[in-house]
Amino acid sequence: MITVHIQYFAILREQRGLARETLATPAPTAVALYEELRARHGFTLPPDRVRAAINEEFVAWDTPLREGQSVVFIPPVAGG
Amino acid sequence: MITVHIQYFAILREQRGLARETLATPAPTAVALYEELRARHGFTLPPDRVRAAINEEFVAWDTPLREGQSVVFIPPVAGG
Amino acid sequence: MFRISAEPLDPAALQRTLADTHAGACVTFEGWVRDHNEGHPVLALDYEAYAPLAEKEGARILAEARAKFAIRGAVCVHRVGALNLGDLAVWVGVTAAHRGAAFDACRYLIDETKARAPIWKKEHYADSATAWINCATRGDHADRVKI
Amino acid sequence: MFRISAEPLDPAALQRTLADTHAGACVTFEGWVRDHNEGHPVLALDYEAYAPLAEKEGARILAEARAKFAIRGAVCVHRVGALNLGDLAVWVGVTAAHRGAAFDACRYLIDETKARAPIWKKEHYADSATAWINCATRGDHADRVKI
Repeated sequence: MITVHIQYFAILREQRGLARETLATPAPTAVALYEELRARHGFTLPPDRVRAAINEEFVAWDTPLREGQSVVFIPPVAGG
Repeated sequence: MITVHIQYFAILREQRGLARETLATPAPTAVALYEELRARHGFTLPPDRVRAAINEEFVAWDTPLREGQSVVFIPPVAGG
Repeated sequence: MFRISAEPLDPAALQRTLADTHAGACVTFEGWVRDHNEGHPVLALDYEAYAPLAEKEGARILAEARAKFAIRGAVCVHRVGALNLGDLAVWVGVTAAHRGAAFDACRYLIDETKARAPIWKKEHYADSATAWINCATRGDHADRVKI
Repeated sequence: MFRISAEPLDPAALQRTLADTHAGACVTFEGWVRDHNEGHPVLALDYEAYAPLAEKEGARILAEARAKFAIRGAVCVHRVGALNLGDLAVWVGVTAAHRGAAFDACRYLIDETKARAPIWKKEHYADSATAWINCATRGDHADRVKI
């Protein structure tokens, strides 16, 4: 288990019901963490519509998570 | 002979040395008037680089001149 | 300069930062809160951003524009918070010696910012529904998730 | 609205005339007096216009832009008189529901205005020569007539 700091924005913030949390997770990668949270909180967006950022940089979904990192999941942006 | 009112702009105003004049001319068309004035005042621009306007509208070079019209010769515009 | 602002934007002050006698052209884009979107009456918007990453991505977009186009200066500021109809949501300004580069770069900056910066828009509709734009999933209405 | 102005232009006031909650985009173009042209240092400019015909041609250009692009509002004002470096020579503003039309129409308006409106520019150079732009004839230096 590692501990990570998560910030939620926009639709994910609303579906989670909070803006940030610190939690312990067995997830080895960013996508595994997203799937864990999605199952727990009922996020409507599948991973292929979301991007991950670690320590304020975009990363690939299969990027390994490390202790103490800041993780943000990026729902589709405003666009248009 | 007819009498027309001419306004000069930009390089033609400078080469003519005045901004407007009223004159009597035997010229039957706009282009004939331009050639008459060009010969008299040494305008450097040939007619194919200049346009004519009569009574505040662009006209073709071979447009006949009528008594009392306002004539303007349009050197190349600023462009760019 | 690319910035996320929680305060109202001041276009005149932003444009003054671009003053430059080597520049013959200044093109600006302003995004205004519009009273409709795809046929739905809109009453207000919320913009939200992940500011640190938005500003990093914005700096990359500015660097790309400088590499692609012969521009002199470029600024993009995006508002976050609760906005009303007619409010200024985003301001982009570009200067260049010649206008072609200024137009092309301004267009590039707003297109890439909208496509790539982590900034989200929630629309508030006349029927009191709301939607996060582009966050709909299968089965939702159009591309909206109504909450 | 297309206008020739002997007075300095007020961009903020011009843009306010375009306020419109149906519009999501406002693109503006400003032409500034630049300190060089094709390698020649420029100190100042004179702009001169045949105003009645410029305004008629401008109205035609605006009508063309409205026919070609889905725009809401459009304004073009061109300054005449003696201008110094950095001065605003021309202001174009266009609003539209969507930004593509606003960019395209703004570009169209300035391109057509520069190509077609009877407005002339005289440059004053550092060596005290002057030139009416585009009025050179065979044997003159480049496309300038130095007077």
